[in-house]
Amino acid sequence: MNSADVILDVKGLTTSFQTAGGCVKAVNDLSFTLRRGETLAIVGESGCGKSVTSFSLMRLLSRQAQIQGEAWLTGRDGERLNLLALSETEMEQVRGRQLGMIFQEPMTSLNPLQQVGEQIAEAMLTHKLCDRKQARQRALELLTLVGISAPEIRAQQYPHQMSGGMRQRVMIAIALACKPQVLIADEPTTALDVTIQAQILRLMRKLQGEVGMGMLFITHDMGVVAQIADRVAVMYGGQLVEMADTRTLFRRPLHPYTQGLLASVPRPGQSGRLAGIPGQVETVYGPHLGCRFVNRCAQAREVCRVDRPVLFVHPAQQLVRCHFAGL
Amino acid sequence: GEQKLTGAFDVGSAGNAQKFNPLTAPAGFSFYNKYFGTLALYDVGLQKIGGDLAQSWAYAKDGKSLTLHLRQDVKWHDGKPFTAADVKFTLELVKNPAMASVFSSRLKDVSAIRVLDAHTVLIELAQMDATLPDAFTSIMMLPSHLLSHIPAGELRSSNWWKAPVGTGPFKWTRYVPDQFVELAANPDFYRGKPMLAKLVNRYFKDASAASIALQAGEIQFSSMTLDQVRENQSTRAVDVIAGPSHVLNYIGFNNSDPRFKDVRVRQAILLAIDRKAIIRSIYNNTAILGNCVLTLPQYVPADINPYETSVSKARALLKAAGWHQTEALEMLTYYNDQASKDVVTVLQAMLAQVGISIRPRFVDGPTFGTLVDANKFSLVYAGGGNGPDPGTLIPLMQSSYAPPRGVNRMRVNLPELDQLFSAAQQETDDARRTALYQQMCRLTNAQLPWIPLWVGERFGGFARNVQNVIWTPSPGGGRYQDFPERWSIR
Amino acid sequence: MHTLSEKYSVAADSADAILSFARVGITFQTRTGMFGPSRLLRAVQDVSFDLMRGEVLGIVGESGSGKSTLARLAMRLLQPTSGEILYEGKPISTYQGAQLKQLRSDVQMVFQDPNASLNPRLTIEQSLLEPFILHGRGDRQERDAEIRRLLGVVGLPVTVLQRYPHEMSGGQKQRVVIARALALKPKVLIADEAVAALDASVKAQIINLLLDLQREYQLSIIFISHDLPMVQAMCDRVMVLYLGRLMEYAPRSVIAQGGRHPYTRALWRSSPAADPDCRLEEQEMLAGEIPSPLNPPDGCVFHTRCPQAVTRCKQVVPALTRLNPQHGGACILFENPSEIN
Amino acid sequence: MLKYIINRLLINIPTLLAILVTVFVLINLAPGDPVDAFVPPNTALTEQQKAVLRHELGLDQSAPLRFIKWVGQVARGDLGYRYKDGALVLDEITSRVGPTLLLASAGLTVGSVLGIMLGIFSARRYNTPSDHALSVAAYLAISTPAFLLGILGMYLFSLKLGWFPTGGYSAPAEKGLLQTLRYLALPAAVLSVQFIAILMRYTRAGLLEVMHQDFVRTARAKGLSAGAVTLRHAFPNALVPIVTVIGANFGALIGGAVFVETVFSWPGLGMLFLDGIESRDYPLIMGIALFMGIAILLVNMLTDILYSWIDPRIALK
Amino acid sequence: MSHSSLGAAACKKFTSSKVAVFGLVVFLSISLLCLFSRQLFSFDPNAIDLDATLLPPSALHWLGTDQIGRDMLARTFAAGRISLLVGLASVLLAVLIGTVLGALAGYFGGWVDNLIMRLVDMVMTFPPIIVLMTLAAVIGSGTGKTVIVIGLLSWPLVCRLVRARILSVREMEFVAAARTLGAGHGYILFKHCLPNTMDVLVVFSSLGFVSAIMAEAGLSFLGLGVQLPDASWGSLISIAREASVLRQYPWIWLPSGVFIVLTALSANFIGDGLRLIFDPKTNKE
Ligand SMILES: Nc1ncnc2c1ncn2[C@@H]1O[C@H](COP(=O)(O)OP(=O)(O)OP(=O)(O)O)[C@@H](O)[C@H]1O
Ligand SMILES: Nc1ncnc2c1ncn2[C@@H]1O[C@H](COP(=O)(O)OP(=O)(O)OP(=O)(O)O)[C@@H](O)[C@H]1O
Ligand SMILES: [Mg+2]
Ligand SMILES: [Mg+2]
Repeated sequence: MNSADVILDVKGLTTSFQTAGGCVKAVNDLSFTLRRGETLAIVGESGCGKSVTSFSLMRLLSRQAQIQGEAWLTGRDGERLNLLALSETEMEQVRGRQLGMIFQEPMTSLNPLQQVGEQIAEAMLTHKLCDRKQARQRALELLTLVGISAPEIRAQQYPHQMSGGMRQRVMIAIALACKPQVLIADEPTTALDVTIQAQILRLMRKLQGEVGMGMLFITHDMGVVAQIADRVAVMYGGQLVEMADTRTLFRRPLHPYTQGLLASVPRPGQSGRLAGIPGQVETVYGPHLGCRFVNRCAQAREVCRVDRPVLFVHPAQQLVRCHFAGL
Repeated sequence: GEQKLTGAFDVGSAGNAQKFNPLTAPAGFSFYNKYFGTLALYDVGLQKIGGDLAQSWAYAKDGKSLTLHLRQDVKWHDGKPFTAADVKFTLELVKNPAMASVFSSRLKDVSAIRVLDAHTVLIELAQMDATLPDAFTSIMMLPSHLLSHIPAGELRSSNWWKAPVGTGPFKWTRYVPDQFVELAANPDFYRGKPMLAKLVNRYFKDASAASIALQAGEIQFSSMTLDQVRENQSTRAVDVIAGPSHVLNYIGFNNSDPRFKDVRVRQAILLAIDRKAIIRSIYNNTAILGNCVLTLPQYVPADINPYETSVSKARALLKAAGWHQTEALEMLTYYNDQASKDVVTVLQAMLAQVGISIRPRFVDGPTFGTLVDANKFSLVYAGGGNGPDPGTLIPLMQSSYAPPRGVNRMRVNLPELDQLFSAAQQETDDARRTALYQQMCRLTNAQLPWIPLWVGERFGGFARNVQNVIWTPSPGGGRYQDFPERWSIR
Repeated sequence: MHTLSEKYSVAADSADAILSFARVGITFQTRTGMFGPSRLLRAVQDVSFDLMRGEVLGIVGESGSGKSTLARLAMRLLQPTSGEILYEGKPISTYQGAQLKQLRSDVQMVFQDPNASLNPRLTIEQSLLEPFILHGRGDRQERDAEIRRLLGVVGLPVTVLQRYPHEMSGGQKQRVVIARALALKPKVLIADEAVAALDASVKAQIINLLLDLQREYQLSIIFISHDLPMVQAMCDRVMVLYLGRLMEYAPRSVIAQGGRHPYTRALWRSSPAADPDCRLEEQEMLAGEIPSPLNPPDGCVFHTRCPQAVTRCKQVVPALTRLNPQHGGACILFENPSEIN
Repeated sequence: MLKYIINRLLINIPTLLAILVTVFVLINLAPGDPVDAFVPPNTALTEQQKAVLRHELGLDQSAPLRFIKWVGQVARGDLGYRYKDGALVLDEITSRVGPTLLLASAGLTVGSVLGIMLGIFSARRYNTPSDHALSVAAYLAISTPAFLLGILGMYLFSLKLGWFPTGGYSAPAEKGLLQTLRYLALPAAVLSVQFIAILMRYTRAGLLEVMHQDFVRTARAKGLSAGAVTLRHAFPNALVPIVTVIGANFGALIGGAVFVETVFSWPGLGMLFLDGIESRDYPLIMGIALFMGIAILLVNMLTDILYSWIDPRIALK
Repeated sequence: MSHSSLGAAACKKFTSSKVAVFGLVVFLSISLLCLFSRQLFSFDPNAIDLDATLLPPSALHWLGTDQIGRDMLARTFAAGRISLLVGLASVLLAVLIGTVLGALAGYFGGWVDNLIMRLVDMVMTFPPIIVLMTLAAVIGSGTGKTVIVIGLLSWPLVCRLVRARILSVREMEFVAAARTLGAGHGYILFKHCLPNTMDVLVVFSSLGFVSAIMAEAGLSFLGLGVQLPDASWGSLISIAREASVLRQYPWIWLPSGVFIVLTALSANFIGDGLRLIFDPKTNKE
């Protein structure tokens, strides 16, 4: 791995919340790196901490969240910034410009009182990338790029006048407006139909090529993962359970969860019931013994209940957290 | 530079900007007479009436006429001479029902006005009226040559009053509604050119604001409340002039109400009230106790009942009168100042001690008038002008003036009192009139048609740099010789 | 049962239809700026179909093609500007009182965005209790038990009950919304992208659950999704919408083979396969942009992007043609069945 | 839009009429007769004089007739004469409109700007000492009656410092704008103090309400500074109640800020109105009620239009 | 999980805010002191003593005496009873009317909205003085009537505030979701729309509380409001109109002013605490 190429280096990220029911450790000791121009897909069980990871990196969590660890971002001019240690004003410089984010909730994430064109242009104006007129122009271009027709009209519409997929695309346009170094995309295409999705994926890849944008791509769609990701990280219960390059992961998933995940994807022509992973999803509350996945794992044995598995490095840089993966 | 004196000559609810018709206005005379003139004037002590536009007057032997001799050197502000025609015009205007002048009742015995020559007027009377000179101190003379062509009904609220022409020491220059009236010296004034170049009357709705303006030197005069006087005692920012108001505060009751028919009830009420304590603690000793409806010392005989406070006597009297009360009596008042509120509260407490429970009700003037005229009241706490001429009381106490005919709102109906009033009115001899009024005092002291309490003092404050100012605090009384042409600022 | 929509129905036999759309259309007025001109946006135009008892009907289509609008129309959240929607043979606009209440428990919907459809001020428990309270079902214990059962079914721990929506992940919220929609044991479930935010394994679980309900209780489902493989896997029939218009309806078998309508085919081509070795190529994707619904093209709305478009497509709006009782569409290719293939 | 405005204006006509009828009924029910009000309680007028006055004022006619006559007169653009001095009611009102609007808009502008700024400040410092201090200050301000505030201001700025006159008004045309401002300063300040407090509370609450919404997070993710996020995103979403409060107060102030006007001898409509009531001057009261009615209806209409301008989800119907 | 534990959770949330608890404590203590003032203080609040007027605070009269020698401590707290009653009750009334009408108008729109808003227009336009004067004459005096009059005059603002808020809330998706669950209009209004108006209602209530107290003082002249010899905080403050009282005898009016500020402030803090219960996102920050 060429370390000079590393654009985002996350070490031991741990995020916990204080809630009525106690302390929730949503992300637990997560480490990964992201290279220039690379797409790292994060997949995993719903609620395993993917979004919290991205909010932690963006430092957008409310003050009741506690974040630990380090996250080094290589800035545009090569400087290295620890995102988790920056002051709020420094962070403002980073957000949007160096580190963009697409949010999961398209309906509520747009300002209901501002025309969407304005909202896109604002991103560029904030970082003084161009003047107002140019920003407007760029906003129209971006809308076209994300596949919204009649951008002149749409730019003047308000979020409530758009369909879910359109709002999602507006979000994407906002995040892409400043061509950030690193883009965190939290399920950016869930609300999109396949043709637009394909178009958006293509657009993202193009930008990656242009500006060497690194991308953390959070999704549940294994098809999308296969399409866009260079590497895949699989999370379960706040932890990284497997990480490998895309081809390896699809060919030879090591962790039983990954295996189950891939098996759950319906194949063309398949009909009726889907495979799925049986068993009750685990709560992420509190400390735990043993493996997180133990309750749903078909291969679980006694040791899995009592002994916490560690990340195990396989050949070909495949990481896996399972007692039996090496066997 | 030119001397300019600004004052708040009318403050508070009495401040009636815009209503400049002196024949219909209820207040503001002490300013009107800076640009209008009257036939007669009181001296500063409000004891004796002297001449002003009329140099002298004389009643005929039979008392059926009065001859006025006018000054000859008087000119209207437009340069035209002031003559007997103007007097005739003005007095007829007052009598004209269409004018609805508040003074019309004062001239009710005047049957005709004749111009004898340019400066002599003969007033024919249906019967002798000794209070006419007092009325002449209030009626401002108006220029016949400018107004006679306007019908009285129209004249009453004509715009002319907002640019009037008078005979006074100052001329009207301008008026800004609700703000001020500005007068300029009248160089042709018959007593000489005023020292001040300008005299301004500023209108304040709020007495405290006027007081602060006075302290700040924005104005040089303002009438003051007891409270402001008290406050001034600590700062001594201005010179305070104090004097009797000639307004008797009384507890009025509905004389037609059978509950008050028994004089012992009335006496008990008066006995229950510790007036001295009230005067001491609420009025800071600035009020004069009254035991009858008249308070000028010369009219008060020494032998009247002083009604020294005695709760036990009051209780006994009530008991004797068979007083029994079922519900609280409403006590109406149109006063709204803090001192009056305190007074009413104290009255309430004191009357409660003898078993008379009252419920105060504060209303505004029109409401008061409507309620009382409609006979929907039992008690009032009010004030009535009782001087300087006791004739002022006639419309308030003579039985023929009971509503709806007039403002004898308490429905006083004492034939002896009526007789005394008319006797005094027809009596030209001062000593005999005084005796009649003393008689009246005795009568009202015994009968208590009103329950007299006290006559308060009023106050005015002058900036320390004004000179030669003569002012008496009695707005309810007549006009007096204040010689405004001599006022000046140091 | 005789339905109004029979004439236009996409189903062969509408006798057993539970929910029918008869030439439904809706137009929105959109304004640009305070004083801007107001424009008409035809979000749904002339859509007819029948949902059979116990059927899973898939609706796919481009973003903005009116899928959610259709769902909202079915839920009586929007009034159609034309046409009629019938539930159990009776126009839903005429439901009132107790009947309406029944309708509200019979037909349930899972909204596209779970975040927006949960009241942020209510805990998950309060949100889940709502259907029971509203329909006066069960006593406190029964409700509690039922809520716990539902949570188990959608794979959530009971600990989430005390949480607020903002303390949950997207997928968790989505499952809460599904649980809420199932609480009343509806007869019709309209699932608008109901499983989009779930990971594949949970998604499979939920879909299996729905299929079980369908089988056991004759639950009818309208399943709105972008995921063609998924739709094809679980739906009996599929409707394809484009710009608010019906393009094709077909049984699973036809869809599984890629469908007949050029648009359906294009959708298939763009569907990413879960295989990193067969990435989508440029030429496989649909060319051009989706036209604005504010300003739809004349003729066939798809002609601007259709690889098979001919001149006539620009002029004539293709009629809805029925190839066979189960299959039909609006395309000139369908008008002359022999030309197909 | 235009249609809405026209519709709304048309609806306002019967509303206005209803308002006027009610006011008319109320003043006629109120105790106190204009003729009684004409003279002080102890001044004698004979019944004959009163009858003359009543006739002259038209008070001998029945109330409904008087109302109808008044409406007819108004339709011809004539608001009648004041009972008291025969001045044209229209003139009286128009002469006060300037000062009234000047005072109201000065007070409201200063108040809105400062109130909103402080509200934003205290929302951003939610639950800190400075937030609490501002809360205390706000309640102190609204608990202090206008007269007290006015007198205190006068003591300080007129008496002690001598910066501003104690009261009065000077038209700009008369002694220049600067002089007008000197007269305006104190009353406007007193008026705005309470308004600052009120708006500050509403702004703060509104902001707290929206600060945690998802779109605020989006704005932050764009890299907007905390201030810009608040101003450009949170604030507009909190604006509806603020506009409502400003609108309601402006509406009320068009009828005059009675207390402030009284303390500072400001020749506004409020004082005129009070005078009208004290003297039961029906034409004047009705004239001002008409003016206030129109003004408040228009302000309310404007507020409603503003709502839909602020929040496009709110449709004008 | 059960309702009682929900209540307990709300309680916990409330108590987690120090200011809210502080507000509650202050408010309750002032209310209790006022309520039991007659039992607690040896002086009768209305007993006059013309030989002990305007005494400054001393060991005997902790807050001094007024112009007619009444003990200001007893009087201030006795006044508080009336002011608290008038303040709370009239705000409650205004909030009740305003919220109900505003909610109806905002939620249903159409002619309902039109009708209610025209009513609002009307009430906003009525010059309060005239209404008060006439009402006072027609309905007579009394604390209850004062409350009604103040309440009836101040609801339009609440109505507009609530309506405006509900106009946007009703467009939210969770409202649509509730409707599909079979929620009737009433349920949606109460459960989903009205909680969103809490913030403005809290502000209105605490501000309205003060204005009601001050308005009450102004009304006593019209025969409404507190009648002599009783006092209210507003009427005690109004005595400061007298320049000498204002500057030389602050013990007459200042305590009432302080108590008004304190109660309003604590009411506001309580409101803030309530808001915490209603708004999960502002938890403990
Ligand atoms: N503010 C919060 N307070 C408490 N717990 C939280 C909070 N935000 C998130 N969580 C919890 O943290 C865990 C991780 O949530 P996160 O949103 O990161 O999941 P996710 O991986 O993005 O899931 P999905 O794919 O469903 O969106 C979840 O269990 C969630 O309930
Ligand atoms: N309230 C509205 N006002 C104006 N236009 C609207 C409104 N609601 C929806 N639309 C328009 O109607 C069309 C269809 O929207 P709809 O939400 O039904 O799309 P969809 O098929 O659900 O898309 P997606 O898959 O992106 O959610 C879109 O063009 C949208 O802009
Ligand atoms: Mg997520
Ligand atoms: Mg949709």
